[in-house]
Parts: sequence; C-alpha cells; structure tokens
Amino acid sequence: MVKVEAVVVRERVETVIDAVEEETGHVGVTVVEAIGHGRERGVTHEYRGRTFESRFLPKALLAFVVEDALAERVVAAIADAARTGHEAGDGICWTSPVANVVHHRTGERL
Amino acid sequence: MVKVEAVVVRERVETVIDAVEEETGHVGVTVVEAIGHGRERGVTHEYRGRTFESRFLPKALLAFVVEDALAERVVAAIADAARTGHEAGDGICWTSPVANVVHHRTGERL
Amino acid sequence: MVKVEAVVVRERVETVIDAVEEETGHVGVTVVEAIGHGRERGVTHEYRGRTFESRFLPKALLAFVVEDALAERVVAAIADAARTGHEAGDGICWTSPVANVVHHRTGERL
Amino acid sequence: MTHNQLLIAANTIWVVVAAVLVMFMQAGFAFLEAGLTRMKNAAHIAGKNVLIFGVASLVYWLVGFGLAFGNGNGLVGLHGFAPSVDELLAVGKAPYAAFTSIPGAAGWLFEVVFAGVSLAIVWGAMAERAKLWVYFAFGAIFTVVYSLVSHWIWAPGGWLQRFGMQDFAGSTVVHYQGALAALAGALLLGPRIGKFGHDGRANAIPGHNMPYAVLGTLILWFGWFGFNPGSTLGVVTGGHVGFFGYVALTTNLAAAAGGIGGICVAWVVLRKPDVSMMLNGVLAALVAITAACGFVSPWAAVLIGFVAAMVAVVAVPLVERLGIDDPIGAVAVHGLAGVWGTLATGLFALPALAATVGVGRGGLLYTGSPYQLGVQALGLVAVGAFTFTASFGSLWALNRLWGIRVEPHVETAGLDVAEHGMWGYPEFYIPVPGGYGTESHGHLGLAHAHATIPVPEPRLAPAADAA
Amino acid sequence: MTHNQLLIAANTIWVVVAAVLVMFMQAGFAFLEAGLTRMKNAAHIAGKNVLIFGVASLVYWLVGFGLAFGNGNGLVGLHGFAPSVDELLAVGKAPYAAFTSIPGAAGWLFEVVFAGVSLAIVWGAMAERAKLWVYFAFGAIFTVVYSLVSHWIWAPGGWLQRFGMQDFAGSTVVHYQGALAALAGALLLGPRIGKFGHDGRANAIPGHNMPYAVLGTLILWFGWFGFNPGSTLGVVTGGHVGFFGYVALTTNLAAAAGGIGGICVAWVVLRKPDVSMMLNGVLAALVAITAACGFVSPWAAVLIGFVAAMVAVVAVPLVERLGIDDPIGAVAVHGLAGVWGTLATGLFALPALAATVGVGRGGLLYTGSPYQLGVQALGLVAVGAFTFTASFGSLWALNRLWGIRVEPHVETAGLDVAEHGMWGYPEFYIPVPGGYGTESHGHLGLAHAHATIPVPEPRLAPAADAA
Amino acid sequence: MTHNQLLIAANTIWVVVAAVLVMFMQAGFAFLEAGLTRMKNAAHIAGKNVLIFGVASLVYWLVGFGLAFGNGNGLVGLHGFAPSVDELLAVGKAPYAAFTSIPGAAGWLFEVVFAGVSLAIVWGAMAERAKLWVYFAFGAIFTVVYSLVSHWIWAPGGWLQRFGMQDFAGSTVVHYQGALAALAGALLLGPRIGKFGHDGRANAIPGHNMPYAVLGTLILWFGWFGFNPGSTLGVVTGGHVGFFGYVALTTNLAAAAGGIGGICVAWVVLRKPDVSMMLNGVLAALVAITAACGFVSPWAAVLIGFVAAMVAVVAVPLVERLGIDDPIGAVAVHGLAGVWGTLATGLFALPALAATVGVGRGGLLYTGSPYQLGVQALGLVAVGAFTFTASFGSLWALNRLWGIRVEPHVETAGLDVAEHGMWGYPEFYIPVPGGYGTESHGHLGLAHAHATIPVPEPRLAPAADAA
Ligand SMILES: Nc1ncnc2c1ncn2[C@@H]1O[C@H](COP(=O)(O)OP(=O)(O)O)[C@@H](O)[C@H]1O
Ligand SMILES: Nc1ncnc2c1ncn2[C@@H]1O[C@H](COP(=O)(O)OP(=O)(O)O)[C@@H](O)[C@H]1O
Ligand SMILES: Nc1ncnc2c1ncn2[C@@H]1O[C@H](COP(=O)(O)OP(=O)(O)O)[C@@H](O)[C@H]1O
Repeated sequence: MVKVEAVVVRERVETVIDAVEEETGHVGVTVVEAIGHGRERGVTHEYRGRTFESRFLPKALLAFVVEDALAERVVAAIADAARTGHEAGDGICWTSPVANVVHHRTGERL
Repeated sequence: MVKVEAVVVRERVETVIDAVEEETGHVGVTVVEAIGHGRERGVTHEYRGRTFESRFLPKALLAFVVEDALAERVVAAIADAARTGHEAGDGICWTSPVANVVHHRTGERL
Repeated sequence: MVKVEAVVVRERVETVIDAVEEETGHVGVTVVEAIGHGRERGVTHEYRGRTFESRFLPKALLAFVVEDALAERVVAAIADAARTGHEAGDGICWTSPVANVVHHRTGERL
Repeated sequence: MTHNQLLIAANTIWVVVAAVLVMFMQAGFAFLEAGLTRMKNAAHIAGKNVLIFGVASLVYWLVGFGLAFGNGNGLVGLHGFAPSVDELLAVGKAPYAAFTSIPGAAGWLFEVVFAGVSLAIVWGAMAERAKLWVYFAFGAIFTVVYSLVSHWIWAPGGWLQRFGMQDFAGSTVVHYQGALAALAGALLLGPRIGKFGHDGRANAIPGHNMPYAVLGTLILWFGWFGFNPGSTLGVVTGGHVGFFGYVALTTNLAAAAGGIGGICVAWVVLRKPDVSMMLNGVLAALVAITAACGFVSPWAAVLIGFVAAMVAVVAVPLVERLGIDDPIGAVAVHGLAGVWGTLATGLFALPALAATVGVGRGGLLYTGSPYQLGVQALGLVAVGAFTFTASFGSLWALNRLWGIRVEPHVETAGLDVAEHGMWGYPEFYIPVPGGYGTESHGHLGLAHAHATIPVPEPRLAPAADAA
Repeated sequence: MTHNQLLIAANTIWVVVAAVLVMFMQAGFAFLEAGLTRMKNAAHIAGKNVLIFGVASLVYWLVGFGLAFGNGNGLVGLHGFAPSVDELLAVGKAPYAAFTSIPGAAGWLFEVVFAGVSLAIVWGAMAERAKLWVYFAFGAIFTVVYSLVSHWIWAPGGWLQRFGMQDFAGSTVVHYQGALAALAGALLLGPRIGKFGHDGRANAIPGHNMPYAVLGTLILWFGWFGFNPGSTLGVVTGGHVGFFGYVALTTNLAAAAGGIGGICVAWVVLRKPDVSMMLNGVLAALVAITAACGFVSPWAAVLIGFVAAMVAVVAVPLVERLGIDDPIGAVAVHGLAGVWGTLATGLFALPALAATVGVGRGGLLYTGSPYQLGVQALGLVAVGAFTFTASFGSLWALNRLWGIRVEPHVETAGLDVAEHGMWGYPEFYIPVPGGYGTESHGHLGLAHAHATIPVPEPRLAPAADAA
Repeated sequence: MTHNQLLIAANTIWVVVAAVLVMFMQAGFAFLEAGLTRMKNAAHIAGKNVLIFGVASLVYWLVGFGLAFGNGNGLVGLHGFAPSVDELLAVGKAPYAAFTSIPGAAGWLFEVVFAGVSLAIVWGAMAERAKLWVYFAFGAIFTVVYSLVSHWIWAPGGWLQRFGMQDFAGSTVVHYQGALAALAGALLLGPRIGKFGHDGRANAIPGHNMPYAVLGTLILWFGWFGFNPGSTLGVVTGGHVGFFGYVALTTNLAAAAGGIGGICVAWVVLRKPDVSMMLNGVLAALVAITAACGFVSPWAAVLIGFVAAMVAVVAVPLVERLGIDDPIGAVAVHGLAGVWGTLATGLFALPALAATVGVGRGGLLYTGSPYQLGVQALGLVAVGAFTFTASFGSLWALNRLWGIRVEPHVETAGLDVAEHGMWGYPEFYIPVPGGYGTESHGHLGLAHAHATIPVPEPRLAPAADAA
C-alpha cells in the first residue's frame, strides 16, 4: 500500500479529510500537531523588550495509508482541499510505499 | 534498515514497546501523540447546546527503526500487543524501507 | 525526492535546521514534539511515594523533504548539528524515498 | 471615639472588604472567559481584564463617580469630578452626601469595582475578534453610560430611584447594562470566522480550558459575597444589625440552586450534564438574585436562582440561533437573567424587607399590586433603550471610522501572536528549550560545561560533575 | 446604636468575612484535586466542587442547619428547618439561640461553608471513577450525617460538647468525618484501572498539573484563615478582644511547619523533595491545627503541624499498600492528620486557653490528667463508628441498587468526554481552529475575504487589507 | 464592652483581614513567576512560594518579629523572640508596645506576611537555576536582614523612623529590599543557559503561560488592598475614621495608571502592546504607590503609577543589557519602581496627610523644602548598602561553600524532573493514560472487563455493559 503524508494549515485538517473521503472513499487517517517552516515568512515575536523572528507556524501532519490505486487521487484531493488562497503556508504532500500493513484488531494484512 | 510505524491506543504505548523489546530485542522508539480516525465511530460531543460528532480519538504514533531481519517480527509483536479486544480503534501498523540511518552521537551508520 | 527524518534533543531543533539551511541551502521542514527511548537510560521519577523508571525523554522529530541530490548532505549536516557531546540521547536520522511531492499552494509537482 | 465614629469605622471596614472582593471578580471574568475561548487568544482574553479595569478606574475617578453619585438632579450628578482629598475623607458631606456613613473614598472604591464588573461583561460577547484599541475607547464610553444609569437607580433622587425601583446590587444597573452593550458589540462585530457554516448552522467552538472556567466561576461566586451583601453599604440596614449576613444567605442559596439547575436542565434538555452550563447556571442565578437579594425570602431566592439557570441554559443556544455569536453567553447569562431577576423582585419582594431596605414596596405576590412590577419593567425599558442605543451608536461610529474588528488573518492567527507579539502558551507553538541560540554560544564557559555533560540523568550527576 | 449592637455588628462582619474565605476553599479543593488527577478528567474533577457545594447549600438550608444548630436535645437539633426570614434576622433567639451574638443568617452562612468543605474532602478519594449522580445522592446523605455530628460536638448541649470535647474548628467534625466517608467510598469503588499491577504493586498515576495543585493549596491556606479564626464566631473570646488574631497565628505557624516538614520528610524518606508531598504537608498541618488552634501555644502549633506532615508523607504510601486507591490522599491528609490534631489537643491544650475558649480542660501535658485526652479519643471513636457506618452503608446500598462506579470504557475514555460530552482541554484532543466547518463556508463575505488573504504575517497586514 | 475594646475589635478585624489578603499574594507570585518561566520548571517555581512562606513564618516567629518590633534601640529590637501566649494576646504592652491598639498576635500576623512578600520577590530574579536548599538557607538569612531594616523604618524609635522617613507600606522595606537581594542572587547565579548568545545579545526566553501571569497579577492587585490600606494598622488614622479607604483609592488609581501606562509605553517603545509589560506596569505602579499611598493626592497617585510603569518597561530590557538575567523583572519592577515610589513620596507628600499619618513632613512640591526628599534618599542609600551587602555576602559565601546553582544538565532537563522527580505537567512528557501497567494486569476482574469492552463510545455503553 501507499502512505500519503500531508502538511496542512490546522484550519484545514477537517476539510482535507472530508475531501479525501468524498473524492476517493478512503477512510482512515492519523493526525499529528506540527509546526513548520517553508517558503513563507514566520512570525515576528516580541517578548519583554526582545524582538525576534520565529520561522515556525502551526501546521498539522496527516498520514493516510491507502491502496496503491488510490494514491494519486488522494494526493490530488489533498492538494485541492489544502489550498487556502493565502500567500504562503499551505504546505506540501507526498507519498511513499509501505508494506506489511497490519490491522491490529483483526490481525489481518491489508 | 526498516522503519516500522504503528498507530495504537494511548493506553497501549508501554505495552507495545515492552512487547517489541521482549520478543525481538529491539531497543529504540520514538513516540508522538496523535489523534486518529478509522473504522471506529468517533465521539459525540456536546458543548453549550451544540451537539456534534468528532471522528477523532486519541492515539499514539510509534516509530521503530529496525534491522531488516527484525521487521516482520516487530510487526507481529506490535499487532499482538496492540490488540485490546475492544470493538474498534486498535489501529494499524506498517513498514517502509529507510536508508542512511545515522546515529548522531557516534556518527556511525547503522 | 527524499524524506530525511531526524530525532534530536529539543534544544537542538533550531540548530539542526540552521545547519541544514547553511550547509545545503534546503529550506522547508516540519517539526513534531516527540518522546523517545533509545540506548540512553530514562529518568527515575518519584511521585507520592512511588518510585518508577520512565524510559522516555523529550525529543523532537524533524522531517525534511529534499532533492535526491541533497539527501546525503542533509543527513551529514543533521548528524553533525545534533551531536551534543552528551553521553546519550542525541538520536538518529534516516532517509526514505518519496514520490508525488505536491506543493499545495501552487499545485505544482516538486 | 463616639458611637457614631465606631459605626462609621465598622461600615467602612465592611464596605472596603466587600469592594476588594468585587475587584477580584476581574480575575473571575478573566479566567471564565479565557477558559471558554481558544488557546490562541488566551493571553489577550485574560489580560483584557487588567486593561479594562484600568480604564474604568481612571474614567470613574475623572468623571464617572461624579456623574453617578455627585450631588445633582434626577438625571445626572453634577459635582465631585476628580475629587479632592478632603471630599474623599469626608463622611456624608457634599458632593458625596449620598454616602451617609462611610467616607467618600470608600464609596468611590465600592462603586468603581462595580463599574469594572459591568464593563467586564461587555467583552464576553465581543471576545476573540475586537481590536485592542476598542477596549480603551469603548471602555471609556461605556463607563460614562454606566455611571448615568447608576445615578438614575441608585443615587438619592435619581428618577428611577424616586419611583422606588428595586435593584439591590445591580441586576439591571450592572449586569443587564453590560449585556446590552455586549449585544450591541456582538451584532456589530459579527460572528467569529467559522462560527456559522454556510448552511447557517451554528458550529461549536469549544473553549480551551474548562478548569479555568470553573476557577473563574468560583472566583465570581466568591466575589459576589462582596457584590450583594456589600450593597448594604453598612452594617445596619433599617434597624437590622448585620442584615448583610442575610443578603449573603439569599445570594448563596440562589447560586446553589443555579448550579444544580444548570447541570440538571442541561442534562435533560441538551442530554448532557454540560459543565459549562452548570457554570453558566451559577452565574445566571447570581445575576438574577443581585436585584432581589435584599428583598426576598430564602425559598424565593432558590426559585429565582433555579429559573435563572433554566433561562441561561435555554437562551444560550437560542441567541446563537438568531445568528449572534456570544462566546461566553453574556447576553443570556447577564442580560436575560438580569431581566428575570429585576422582574422577579417585583414579584417576590417581601413588604417587610422592602421597608427594611427602604426602597419600593412589596411585590405582586404579596401585595397583589402590580405597582412594583411595573416600576421594575419601566426601569428595564428605560435602561434598555438608553444603554443599547448609546452603546450601539458609539460602537457603530467607531466601526465606521476605524473598524472595530481585527483582520481575518489576525483572527485566524490568534490575537496573542498577531496583536501582542507572543503566544499565550509559547511552548505550544515555538521551541523554547533554553531560549533561542541556546547551543549557539556553546563555546562559552557554562554552556560548554553543559555541552560536555550528560542529559538529564540525575543518577549520573556525580559522574557528570567529574566530567 | 448601643454597645451591644456595635458588638453584634463587629461580630457579624468578622463571621461573614470568615465564611466567605471558607467558601473560597471550594476553589482550592477543585484545583488541588484537578491538579493531582489526569487531564482526561480535569473538567469533571474541578467542576464537581461547584456541584457539591450547591447540593450542600440546599440540603443544609432545608434540614442540615436545623439538625446541627436548631434547638433540640443532645443528639439532634429539632427546629429551624428551611428557616424563615425572621428566624434568620434575629440574634441569639430560638431556634438559633446557639448563635448568641450574630444573626441566624450569619450563623447559617458560616456553618454551610463548613459542610461544603467536609463534603469536598469526600470526593478526593473517590476521584476519577464515581458516577455523576452519586455526587447528588451521597452529597445529600453526607450533609445530613455531617450535620448530626456537628450537633454533638458544637451545638450547646450536644452530648460530646457536654463532655467538653475540644474541636475548635473541626479536625474531627469537618476533616476526619470527610475522610471517613472518603475511605468508605474508596473501598466500595475499588482502585482506578491501572492503579495496581497484577503483582499487586501500586503504580504511580501522576496528576496532570502541579501548578494547579500549588494554587489549590495556597487557596486552602488562605481560606483556612476564615476556617479557624472565624470559629471564634465573634471578636471577643473569653474576655480577650481580637482572640481570633491569635488563632490565625497558630494556624499559620502550623501550616508553615507542615510545608517544611512535608518537603523535608519526603526528601529523607522518599529520597526526593516531592512537591505534592510538601502541599500535603501543609494541608495535613492545617487539618491537625484545626482542632487545636484556639487551645495551644505557638510552639505546640509548630510541633503539631510538623508531626501532621510526617504522618501524611508516611501514610499516603501506606494507604496504597493496603490496596486503597486514594488519588488525593484524603484518608491520610484529612483522616489521620485529623485524628492526630484531635488527640494533640488533648495533650497540649493550655488550661488558660481552655478557660478562655470555655470548652474542656487543659491537656495531659499541663494537667497530668488524661481526662481531656480521653474525651478527645471518645469523640474520635464515636464519630468514627457513626460516620463510617452511615457512609459505608449508604454508599453500599447505592452501589447495590444502581452501581456507583462508571463503566470501564468511560473511565478509560475519561469522565470529561464520556460523561459531560466535552474534553476539559478540547484543543488537546480535537482540532478546534476556527470551529468546525471554518472553511466550509468559505464563500460567504467575511470568510471569503479570509480565504484570499495571507496567513498570520502581521507585517503583511496592510497588503492583506488591500487584497 | 468599653469603647476602647470595640475600637480594638474593629482594628483587629481590619488588620487580620488585611493580613490574610497579603498572605494570598504568595499565590500571586507563584503564578506570576510560573507563568513567566518555562514549562519544565513550573512545579518548582510555583511550589517555592509555599516553601519560602513556610521558612519566613518560622524564622519570623523565632527571631524576626522580635528584631523588627520588639522593644529595643534604634537599630534593632531586643525582645519578643518566640513570643509567649500572653505577649501575643496583650494589646499595646511590652514587648510589642509598637502595636498600640491591636493584640500582638494580630501584629505578628500582619508583619509576617510582609516578610513573606519581600522574600518572594527575591526568587523572581533567581528563577530556574537555584538549588533547592538555597531557598531554605537564604530564606532564613534574608528574613533576618529584612527584619532589621523594617525595625529602622517602621518600629517606633527606629533610626530612620526618627528622621521621619515615609514608607507607608514598604516600597523600600519590602520591595526595594527584596529586589536588592534578587539582584545579588542574579549576579552570583549568572544567566540561564541560552539567555545570552555568543554575540552577548540577550535572547528572549518566553514564559510558558501568560494566563497564569495574568492571574498572578490580579491576585497581587487584590492582595495589595490588604498590603497598603492594612498598613494603617487600624480604622482611625490621625482622627480620620476609615482613612484606609482613602489609601485603597490611591492604591487602585496607581495600579490602573500602571496597567494603562505599561501597555501604552510598550506599544510605543517596544512597538507591541506586550501583555507581560502591562502586568509589570501594574506591579511597578503598586510597588511605587506603596510608600506614597497614605501621603499623596489622587492625581499624584495616578502620576506615580504611570511613571513607575514607564520605568519598568524601559528598565526590564536595560537590566538585560547589563548582562543580568532577571526572568521576572524583579530588579526593575520591585527595585527601580520601589526607589521611584520612595522618592516620589518625598516630592508629592501632602503636608496635611503627613500630619494625619504622623510621619515626616510635606514633600518638596508643597513645602519647597528638600528635607523629606533627602530623608527618603538617605533611607534608600542606607538600606541599599546594608541589604545588598548582607545579601550578596551571604549568597557569595553559600556559593563558595556549596554552590548555589544547579548543574547544567539539571537546568537543561528542568528542575521539576531533575530536582523533584516529577514533571510539572507529567502528561506532556510521559504516557500516563491509565497509569503504568494499566494493561499489564489485564487478567484481573475489573481490567479484564475493561479488556473486553469497546473504547469510548458513549452510545455503545449499554452494549458494553451487556458484555
Ligand atoms: N521541504 C519540506 N519539507 C518538509 N516540510 C515542508 C517542506 N516544505 C514545506 N513544508 C511544510 O509546509 C509548510 C508550508 O510550506 P510553505 O513553503 O510555507 O508553503 P507555501 O509555499 O505555500 O508558503 C511549512 O510550514 C512546512 O511545515
Ligand atoms: N488507513 C489508515 N491510515 C492512517 N491511519 C489509520 C488508517 N486506518 C486506521 N488508522 C489509525 O488507526 C486508528 C484506529 O483505526 P480503526 O480503523 O478504528 O481500527 P479498528 O478497525 O480496530 O476500529 C485510527 O484512529 C487511525 O489513527
Ligand atoms: N531504533 C530507533 N527507532 C526509533 N527511534 C530511535 C531509535 N533509536 C533511537 N531513537 C530515538 O533517538 C533518541 C535517542 O536515542 P539514543 O539511542 O538514546 O541515542 P544515544 O545512542 O546517543 O544515547 C531516542 O530517545 C529515540 O527517540
């Protein structure tokens, strides 16, 4: 199977998962809170008289383990749904092959 | 080497790691708090008069980087240890090949 | 492209990212808070009369998606920058191939 | 010392202590509201209470106290602005003859904390989207509006006071007024991004910290023992020594009934014993009993509290259904419960206690006469018209002139980082282990030592030192 | 005003202020207990104090106060249920003749907050696994039990009071009683899932927020200045004006010794200066000095506090070793320290102060007579037998009838989400950025603007606006 | 009861209530400091206030109170160590003749909480790197130093008191002294790892919880109403009944101006309305008005508060530029603002109020005479020299002997886990779901049931039970 990982802005977590379910029928995702740094500028922080730049902005990291056949469509669905129209920070997604996918409850291989 | 990743219910984090160490001798794991959505139903939330369904339940994401030879046995150990007997939510695990594994402290390649 | 993942002590997050940017020019990283267990011993905890050993120490998990050509140098940069000189806990890094890397904002493939 | 001096001393102790308890309610609002809003705005929401109490204090010193309690006519006080030391030390003398047996300074202290509470209520409904300068501008405006209305109802000779309107500690003056301005603000600001889906249905935006909300509520309950019993302004009321003890009893019974009512009604109506509704129930009950606390019997206090909780639990979702986004429930909890409390006093006021307090008459239930109820209603209408108009008008003007709502990207990022430059919980958003550049000075003494010894392994410490 | 009226006024100020401080102890328990339990139960554990104080207040108004302080016989008060306004405003008259120089209302207020504290203690040992309705049912039952015992010891003519039992502010009445019910509850509920491994060894289940526990402890210490000094019920005690100041001094010295004792003993015995044990030390010391505060000398207060802390630090693990899961340490901190404090009074009571307070005699140390110690022991045995039996019996019945423990899956999920429908810290479990469907209405005005401008980049704001 | 007894009663009520409010300031410091420091030290930083108030209380009982207020000479009190019951119950008698109309015990209570506040200030600048035992050792030493200086300025016949130094509630005695020791500690400890980059530039080390800092500040503001008004030590001051109400007014006005000043100055100077600077502004203003509160007019209070906030906002970064790492800003907020407040009193003291209070003369502005200003300066110099020398010397010795700073690996790991054995927020660092071994006893009754039923799915509960 294939693992599709995506970094998206936190407001889009639900939207992206909805899009994947609607457009590919895939159900199953694991989400982790993340902070990230990319092309976008970060935030200027001020604390007690010290000004400093932090390159990080809040993001979420999503992992979908999907059928090989679905991979492309999942990626497409994510990329669409993650696009906010903002100037920066929408993130990226990618795929990687995975093997030995086991479903704990049933022990069956997927 | 091989990276074995597993999504398990949080109560099972220690159990799963113990199982891997006992049954394969592998030591070394990185754990991340996650929330996930799978076959299981989520939780119905009620907040100030609004009822809504959240598909997410708390999980933990474990990553083990192991010798190729161990991979299969690690997967088996995880799947067993992660099985709670509950109706849902036990999660899944999978493997993927990794290269250039470097041990920071010594700089040696594993 | 290649995904380089690294587990480092939290104090080194900024240092490692700086090193990667300086030495390879690569910009773009996603960071997740993690706890980990490796060769190092954990911490002895005492709580209300119970003493117990926790194998976990705070770490951070970094993911860089980079050009294949950069992978090796990124790994090298990380390993150097993550080395604290402490007796344990510096962590490890590894690479894995990724495909279908899509940049959400522009939709372009990287 | 004469008897009278001792009495003044006792009165002043009680009033000052009560005022201090009420001042602490700012911490209650700060935590109730921070708890019921999102993590990204926590510092802003909590911190605003420090800011607005500062604004209220300065404005109330300059003009508010004079407008409210300075000698004047039935509409407004005309003396006692930026009072002098002598005016503040004098007891029962112009311009503060209103305070017959405490020094003017004690009167000011007790009244300024009330102004602060009323202003604190305003921001509950405007939470998470108002610009920072609005707290200054509208804070000052509202303090003046508040002062005028408090003159009508509480100053001797105030026009509603002459009708005998019964508002013991301010269900109308403090809570209803605050809620009116809150409503105006919520209407003008519009809902928070994401509060309503495109189907128009309200979405839940859970607050980030229920324990904070609980702490805030318990602090408010605590402070209310200054709010209501302190409004006796002394230790003797209509010949009853320690009447304030009785006021404290009705206050506590109402709050208790409100808590039980809130959680039970939520359990039945919303099908979950919602903790935040239990808290709203307590507050709604306290708001409602505020007008009635000195006038009603214990069982009426229980009833008033329970009904107030029902009103709150039912009204919070209703307000949302009207498309109004009121994150804390100020309109329901302070507004509607305030109306209920004010009217309930007109229903349940005991003739004997009305006489003791020396304001108005017995309620409908006892006298059969609708007079008192009518007066209460008149007050609600008059205050409602005036305060809502004044608040809406001034906020509307501020909005037209400079815009009172933050930019969407600021709202999305959160007010803490976008307006104040730092997250409320920095370590949740940026790595702050040893401070930026921790390792970058790895070649100086200390940090070098640091760089050559083991990570946290208490048991290795000796070895470490050796290194 | 007569002298006596002024005295009543002063007494009432002091008693009401003290009562208000004690009421705030609910916030102390809420945060101590929320801090020492898990994140998944935070809202439930903190919120329960609002709930149970509500229950205690209503029950105490209906029956409790009458049972405890209404005129009656040596076993129970028989008058003053759901009291009338007149009964509450009267001073030193039936049915509340017990309160000779404050109005009945002030007496009620002071006593109801004590009932609330005793009830708050109960839930510490039952934390994280009791069903919600149990708080209502057992809360009401315990309030009645508590009222009976407080009649025995504190009401004029109560049978233990006639023996001269010395329990100044309630080491036995409030804390020991609460701990007895807590023990009964812990035994019937059984340990939390995971508390004991299959080897039977106790596992640590760390609480989730030590700063909360510290705040809770400091609030309790603060409130205890109402608890102990307020129990003088007036400003003059046996001819000593301001005796309550002395009571506050012994209370503070004991608490200080308890904090130092707790951390030092933990350092030595447990080999770590456990912060939670320092806090338990303070509380155990306050519990122990509660009986003694008006009877002993300063050095005895220090000793009593230090020993109480030792007892707590040693007993907390011991209670676990017995297979009892007491998350907050109620049995050790309120129970054993309460026993120690009650007996210590029988040892260290100064004859002069016993005379001043007008209860019992000097302690063994000074009189050489074991009488007082015997009386104290008798009280402990009687109360222990009665309260434990009553609590265990009623909880046992409730458990047989409907089961008092939540389902394992509820316990595992956490009471916040499973019983109340929302996490205590929602953003730790569900994405709550702009609320559900934030983006889904991306085509309405505001949100559209939002959809076409940059994410948080304060410095780009202007540009953004332009967009 | 005689008039005088009633007066003593009223005085004692007021002083004890004020003392209790001041004691609660420990919670304020605990949360202000925990909020402005890092997550890994949260339990330690919050908990230390329990520890140090314990130390201060015991030391102040043994020797401090006697040194400060026992009868003696101009330099030191020589009686009243570990006082007896009779000495504590007596009013206006040796050894505590200093307290003319409250019992010695009430005097002790009021003074010990001040010692506790002064000691609390010390640790702000020493936060996150001092060894635990140092709190014990230096806590005791500082309490003695503090007591001596308070004798000079507050005890009748103290040498600075004889000059007429005006320090109403302790800008110099409490805050400036605390800051001097804090400075000594910060200098000897050196900066936290990572505070300064190798370019020597200061790095920001954001605290972890701004809402905590807000709560701490509001608690301090609340407590300050005991701190300043309570320092009248009674209800009548120079013939003015209820003068403490006036003191409360100036205190509140200054704090308000400080909050507004802090945020506005930060907005202008630092270009961001920094929440933590608003809080520091409030505190700096309260520190400054502490000396002046009984001597100045309302407008002067506003001015003093605003300027104090400016001083704080500007000085916090300046102190850093000197290479001093003061995490909470104690040196700027308590030190420099304390100096400003002490001098401002010499400028703005009203002759009439100086007469009322009965200390010193009118300030430069009114009298044209530099006398009072000179006295204030003299006091600052004398106290500065003595307290800084004593603090630096003793800390230096402790450092040479045993080292007062924790090992770098302890500092890096955090004091909570490394020194106390448990994180302040355990669930952020270790998995604590059902406790260790939750599942490992999966074959015992309960847990077995647990192992065979569904995870949190409230709606499946029945099914679950069936299982
Ligand atoms: N090469 C990369 N490797 C890992 N994460 C990345 C990479 N590039 C971007 N990201 C993630 O995506 C987020 C947004 O990336 P960014 O480049 O800002 O998007 P945009 O190009 O739309 O501004 C970053 O905060 C980071 O978390
Ligand atoms: N396809 C998937 N991709 C990523 N994570 C998954 C996937 N399927 C399941 N998971 C993770 O496993 C958890 C449990 O999965 P679930 O399907 O509920 O197990 P079960 O089938 O036993 O109910 C989910 O919450 C999610 O975190
Ligand atoms: N095989 C592994 N798989 C996953 N994570 C690992 C593995 N080995 C180490 N780690 C991560 O690296 C961290 C440090 O590893 P450790 O072995 O302690 O380094 P060192 O050998 O320098 O002591 C661990 O806490 C863990 O998070």
